Amino acid sequence: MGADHTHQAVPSDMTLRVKALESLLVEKGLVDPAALDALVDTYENKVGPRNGAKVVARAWVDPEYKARLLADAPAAIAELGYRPEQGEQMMVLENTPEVHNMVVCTLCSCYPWPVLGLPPVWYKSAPYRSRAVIDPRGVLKEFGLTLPDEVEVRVWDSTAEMRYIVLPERPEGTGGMSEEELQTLVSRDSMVGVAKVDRA
Amino acid sequence: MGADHTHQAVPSDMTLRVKALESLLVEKGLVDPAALDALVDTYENKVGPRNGAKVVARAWVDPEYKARLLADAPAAIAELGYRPEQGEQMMVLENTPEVHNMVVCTLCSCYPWPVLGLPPVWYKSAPYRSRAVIDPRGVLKEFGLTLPDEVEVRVWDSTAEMRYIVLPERPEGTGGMSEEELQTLVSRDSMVGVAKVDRA
Amino acid sequence: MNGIHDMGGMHGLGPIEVEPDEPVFHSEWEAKTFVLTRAIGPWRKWNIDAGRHQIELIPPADYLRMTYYEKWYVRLVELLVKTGLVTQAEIDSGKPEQGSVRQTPTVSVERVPEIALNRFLAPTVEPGIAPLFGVGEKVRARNIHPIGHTRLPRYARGKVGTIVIDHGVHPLPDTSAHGLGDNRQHLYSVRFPSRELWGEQASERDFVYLDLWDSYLERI
Amino acid sequence: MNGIHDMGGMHGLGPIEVEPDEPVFHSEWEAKTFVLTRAIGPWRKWNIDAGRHQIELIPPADYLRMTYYEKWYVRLVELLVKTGLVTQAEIDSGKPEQGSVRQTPTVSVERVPEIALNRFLAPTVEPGIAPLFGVGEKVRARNIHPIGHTRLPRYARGKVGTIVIDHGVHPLPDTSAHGLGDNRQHLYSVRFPSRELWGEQASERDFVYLDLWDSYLERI
Repeated sequence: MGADHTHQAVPSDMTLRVKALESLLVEKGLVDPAALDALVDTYENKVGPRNGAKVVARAWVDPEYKARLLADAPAAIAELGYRPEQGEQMMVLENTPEVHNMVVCTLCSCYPWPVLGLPPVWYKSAPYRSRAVIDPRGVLKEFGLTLPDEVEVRVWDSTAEMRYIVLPERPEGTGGMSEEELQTLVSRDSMVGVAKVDRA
Repeated sequence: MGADHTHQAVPSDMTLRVKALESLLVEKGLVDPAALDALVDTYENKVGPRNGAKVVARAWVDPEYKARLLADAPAAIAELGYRPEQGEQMMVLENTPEVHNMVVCTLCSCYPWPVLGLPPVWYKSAPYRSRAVIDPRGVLKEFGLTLPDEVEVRVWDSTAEMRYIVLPERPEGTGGMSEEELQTLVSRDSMVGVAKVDRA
Repeated sequence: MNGIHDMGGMHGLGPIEVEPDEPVFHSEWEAKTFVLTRAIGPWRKWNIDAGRHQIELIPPADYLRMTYYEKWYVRLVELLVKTGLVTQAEIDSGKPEQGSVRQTPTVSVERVPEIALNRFLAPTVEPGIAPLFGVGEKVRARNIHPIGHTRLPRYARGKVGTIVIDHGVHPLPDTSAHGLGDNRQHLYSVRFPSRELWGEQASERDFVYLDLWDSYLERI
Repeated sequence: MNGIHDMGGMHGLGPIEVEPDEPVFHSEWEAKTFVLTRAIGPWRKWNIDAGRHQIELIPPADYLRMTYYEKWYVRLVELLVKTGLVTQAEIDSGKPEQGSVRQTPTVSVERVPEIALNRFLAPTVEPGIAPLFGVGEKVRARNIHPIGHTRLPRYARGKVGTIVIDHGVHPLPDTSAHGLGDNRQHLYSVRFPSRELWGEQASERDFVYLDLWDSYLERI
């Protein structure tokens, strides 16, 4: 009986409810339907983890860019054309063989939209939010990443308007790859810090 | 949308499910139907706050009984015929003009069955369990009891097999009442510590 | 476990709703769920701590939604199956499996007065088990977060209180619930100032008393 | 508030379920709920803190049961009505009330790139506001339990950490969410050993970093 209820279906009337709300807000002149469409297009197609992957790949191939990125993430991200005014509250956390960073928001679901897009359901879910701070290594294992005991784990709980993105380690054996090839290796999960980047 | 769901109806099939379980357990010889009926009768008719009220009234009229009750509740309660083997884990907490005691079980719903019967729904509810320890005076106000600031409030969270019953203050102006009359004044809530006893 | 059941100090759970002249049971199925659980207890297939823990394992959304006796029903079914008194197939079909041997109930009508309120508690006096702390001593509740059963609420962990009563020797729920032994030890009533628990917003004349075992406490 | 949203450190909430190739939105209504909220934001009737708090006010059983965008829908409706942008009668009927004046949307297509990711945050540099603590300083997170909005999680209260970064000046959510002023003050990244937070069961090589305001901290 208990477990049956954990994944309750969304009320079938959400579609109708939201349509009704949308038409009311349009009719009252509070929102512009064309702007709504443009907003959907923005979040579906213009932001997403590909933005972050470009930042990471650049940092891998350009040590001076990496230094700027770690010192002032908003400015360095703006160099690649991503909105500087968003980045101003952003920090990049470098993973190394000695230190592994991961990001969570226990109180809600804060996430670096400009560089990663909207967060996946698991990031917003109660299981991840509750466990990342008390059992980070257990959580990482569920993502397939077992860290050696001697690695320091840093969990960043996004309690304010600071947004964190992880700069994963560049995998070995990728010396001959171009910046564009490297971009394709960088997964969303590696920039949240629940995965490493593998050589393709 | 939110609030609609707080008091969801009990699944209509609970009646059928429990009937099915009962007949299975009877058929397997694990329980005896006559014993089940006798158990229901016990909890509905033989235990309840009237037991506790008798203890309280006796303590009010008999200072020596009260002294025994506060020193060794199980033995003193047994004097009135309530099962001593239950009382052995019981303590009586005396309310005075200076000290007000109240009882909760934040982790589940522990309650002194032998003297108070089964607990009411509010005692087992999340609102009471969550708030009694962090805002006891606010909870008491919801029950209609506003305590002067200078009164010390003691909240007993029943985390183990110790069961607590409050000995409320005897109301003024009851000097001429008999022990039997006094019993009728003693409410369940006064023995949980969320009410005082009023003169009828 | 840091479950939803450990709700002392939570906000937002709504007003306290008192039902006037509330009956002991609101329906036949509530009464039956309750007494079935009581009548199965003397089979001694699980103890009080394991029973409590089983309710804590109900997923939090369900825990908050379900009524009290719905939770008891879920617990009873889960424990009957887990301990082998009943099979899942029997729960599903409502019928004993072929070849299952009919038992003799442990609780007869005659035994009802004896078992109705009896939780089969161990004696609390055991001179061989010495207390680790004394009445009047200041102690800190340990900062533990076991994934199994515990009766040390989160709101008291790391907080300092004073031992006011030694309740004698009791089984430790943390082991008892998991079949890891009674681990009997002294249990104390520990008095915590509400300001220690909740900070300056609390009245300096409020105190919370918790019953805590030796294993939950440390010297300051 | 000590609400269910403050779930860091809880057990029993189930496994982490990852959906392969998850779409940005799972349905049209999710997308619309999200962009309606974004398009209403620039009316500036509520700020980010009030928006977060409104979700925290969803009763805990519903909070756990609802999907992410169901909560956004509930929040949007509640805040539209609370701030008077829409009346409850309009929500119920789906039609503007007689005599209501038609507005001009604040967000046009042209403004979408500008507002899409903009949360209208105040500047973080304000030389007139001095930090109360310095980088490298050990601090204790205060033991507070406000019934209103706060961004100091329960699991860190009373615990000792080290300030590692001064993030400049930020509005305090505790006042900002309730229309009680920005109360701008320094925000710090504070590093807590996991053993300080969770006791000896934690790895001594694990650390949790929280962003905490001056008002959340006290000197040791």
